[in-house]
Amino acid sequence: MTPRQKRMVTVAAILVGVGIATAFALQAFQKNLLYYYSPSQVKSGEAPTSRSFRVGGLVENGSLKREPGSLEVRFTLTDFAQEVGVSYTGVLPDLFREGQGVIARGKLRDDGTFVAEEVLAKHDENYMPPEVKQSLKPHAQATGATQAAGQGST
Amino acid sequence: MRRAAVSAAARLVFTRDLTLAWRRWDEVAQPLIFYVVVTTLFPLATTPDLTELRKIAGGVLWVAALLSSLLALESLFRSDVEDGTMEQWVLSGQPLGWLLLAKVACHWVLTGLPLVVISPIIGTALGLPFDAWGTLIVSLLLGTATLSVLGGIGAALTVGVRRGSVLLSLLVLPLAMPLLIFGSRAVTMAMDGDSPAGPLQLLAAIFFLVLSLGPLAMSAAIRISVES
Amino acid sequence: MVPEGAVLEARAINAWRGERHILRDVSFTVHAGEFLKVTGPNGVGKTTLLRVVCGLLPAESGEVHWCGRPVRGASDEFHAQLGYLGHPNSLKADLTARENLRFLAGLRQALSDKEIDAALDRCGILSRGDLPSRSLSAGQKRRLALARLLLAEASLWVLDEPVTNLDTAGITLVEELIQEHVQRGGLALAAAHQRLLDHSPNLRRLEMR
Amino acid sequence: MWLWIHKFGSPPHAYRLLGKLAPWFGWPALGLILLATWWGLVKAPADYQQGDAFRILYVHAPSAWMSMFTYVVMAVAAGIGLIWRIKLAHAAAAAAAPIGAAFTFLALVTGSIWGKPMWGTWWVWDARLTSELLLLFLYLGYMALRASFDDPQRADRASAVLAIVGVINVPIIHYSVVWWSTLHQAASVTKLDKPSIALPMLIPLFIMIAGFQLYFGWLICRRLRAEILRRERNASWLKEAN
Amino acid sequence: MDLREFLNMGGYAGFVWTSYGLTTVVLVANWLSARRVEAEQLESAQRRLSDKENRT
Repeated sequence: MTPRQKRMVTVAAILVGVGIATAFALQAFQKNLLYYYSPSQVKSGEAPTSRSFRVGGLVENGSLKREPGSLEVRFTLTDFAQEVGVSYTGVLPDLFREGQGVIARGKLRDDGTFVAEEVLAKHDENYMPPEVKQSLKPHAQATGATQAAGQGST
Repeated sequence: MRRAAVSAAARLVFTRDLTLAWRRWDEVAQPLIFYVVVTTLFPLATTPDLTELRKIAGGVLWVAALLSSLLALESLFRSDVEDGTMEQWVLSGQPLGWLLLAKVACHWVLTGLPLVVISPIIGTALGLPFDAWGTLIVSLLLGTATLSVLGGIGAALTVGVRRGSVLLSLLVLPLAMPLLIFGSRAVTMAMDGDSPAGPLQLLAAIFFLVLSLGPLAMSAAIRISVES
Repeated sequence: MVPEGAVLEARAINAWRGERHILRDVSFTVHAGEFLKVTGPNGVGKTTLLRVVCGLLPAESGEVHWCGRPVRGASDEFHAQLGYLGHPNSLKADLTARENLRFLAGLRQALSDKEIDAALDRCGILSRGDLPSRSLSAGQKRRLALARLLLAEASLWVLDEPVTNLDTAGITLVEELIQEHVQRGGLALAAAHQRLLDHSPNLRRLEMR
Repeated sequence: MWLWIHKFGSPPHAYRLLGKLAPWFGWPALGLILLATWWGLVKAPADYQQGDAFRILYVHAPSAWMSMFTYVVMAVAAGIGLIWRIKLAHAAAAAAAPIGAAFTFLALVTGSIWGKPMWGTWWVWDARLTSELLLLFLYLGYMALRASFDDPQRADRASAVLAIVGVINVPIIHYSVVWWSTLHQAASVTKLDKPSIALPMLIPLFIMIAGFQLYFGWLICRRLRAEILRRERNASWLKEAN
Repeated sequence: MDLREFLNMGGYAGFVWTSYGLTTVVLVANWLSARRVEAEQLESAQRRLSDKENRT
């Protein structure tokens, strides 16, 4: 082999290696690398039952109930297809409100209620003053819905 | 002239290191003993309860593997640089990257592979179910091999440096963190009955990326290290 | 084996070691069949010059040309023609003399056992061939390194203090080897502060101050 | 062009030029940062979800942006230095590292302070945060490696190799929020379609980023001058320079 | 605008002001250290230069 051919072989080997790496990476991104499960996945039994995991979804409007005399709250998480009842004892983050996307970490109880040990509020990448938000309301809710549905299945 | 082919040269490097290791087997065994000792520390320090232990088993095996690989890497190039062998390699007219890759491959066979072989047994002692053996082995195979190359870059950079071993961990550990994350995630997912394909594919992606670009970085680093 | 009209040229090389400007505009030319001896007191930069020529050290400015082409960018081809004997003998203490040659000189050429034995014999250490190199004396180790240089079949020899640790017989051996190499049309470049081939007709000197 | 690079690459010329350049970065940077601070804290309206806490955005996002920007600058400078053997490029990489580490630290800490009231946690081990933490370690490793060599030229090239190897982390940080659905929100400004920040909130963010960039430019000028001095200690041009 | 209301930051005073304060500290520290490093190098360069002149 001439030195020139030798160099070509080396370059080719590097390109093949990088190509294989890219192929694997692309495959992996289609797989379940999820940080959290959607309520639909919980209902269909995809989520683990024996250990704690994360559920993500929107807090359903009108579902938030506080137990009088304690810090316990109950609410329903939805991805507009299925919903999961969540119970949580503790201080909620400031962004927590109905219609808001949240991620809860905890365990599924036998009766299908999700007992959260921790509730984190996920805020979206949109920033705007309240007045603007008010005027956008119907539209914004529609996008919020598709977003939440999309989040579960990525 | 009968110039030796690159493959023949790489094979010579590989057999030379095997021969040397055979004559110094006690040094080669050290990382493996370290691995076993570190993993047995965890049940003593946390809890002997297997149901509790299995929750952290994946992480424990991976952290121990990472640390023991680092231990072995520190001396990877030292003697060859100090006795002048490495400058002869640089001047051999063979592509240095291939020679170094062969050396790292031999190093992996001597330190990474035994660790992979023994890890299911240690895993069982930590409560790892039989179902997760396959994932553990595959993830460690990919992970330790990647670590050998990554660590090779770090070792090549720090070979002529004061306090090289501390520096080596500072350089290699951040780069190795994705391995740790995906590797232990794969093991945990397999234990919980989920499909570990996602993290395993990411490990494979990192492995091939490091395998193809790592030798370039290693040879650049070695050329700098033989200057002194 | 030596390419037609082989010539090594160093053009205005400048090199620094840390804070010191060691090589200032060093230039020289060596043609096929010539031996250039670099002399000068300790610390004057002989080793630095040789390492820059080999490409082990980067020069601040200036270039090395081999057969009219700059070495940078085609270093593998240049190195295939280059045999370098540095301060360290580049030996593995745990390997035997034969193994040392096979594993190091073998990177360059495919070697038969006969060729290895011939090189050992030429350097006068054939009887030590199967001893681990740790048990050789300093002079024998240097002879082993010379055997490696012979097996490299290089056109250009770059030798840094080749006679260190050698007895008178050893020095004569080095002189003979260089003479033979140069008479075959090879090029040689050596740094030495001892007497070395001082009366050879092919000798040229580079005095460094 | 080459002549210009060569001329700029000569230490005395670069030294003087950087000295003249520095105030052109420094004063506008100060002005823009003060303006953006006032705008962001006082004039910009509160967010519909986060109220006034979103104002942390104006220090967090520019820091995070600069942490990656600086790394890319450092790696590119290191690459130029390694390939074309330009000493000034190595000096620039060396000058950028501590600045980048400071921005990374700032991004991590302000992000953490922001995360506590909004997400409900100081820290989560998600891809964005973890990879930003790795970036900090990379900066620290780079500086440690550089410090451990006695010979400045070897230090330059060895740390350049490390900087280039580590550059792979930058796209991972940037796309981590896209590739993995995590707690951290997606990028707001660099989306290809229209940015999802209301205009009155966006303007101060841009001003702040511009201010940070200029501030970075000013710091680089200063640190690069120091690097040049350190490397050219024996050169006689220094006499005329002051 | 009411100063107290402004300082209160809608109840997020602790978080907002800590962030901005910290940012200020880091930016100023960077500025000072850059100046200090440059001054140090200048001083040492001058010392070396005068040493050299004295010797010759």
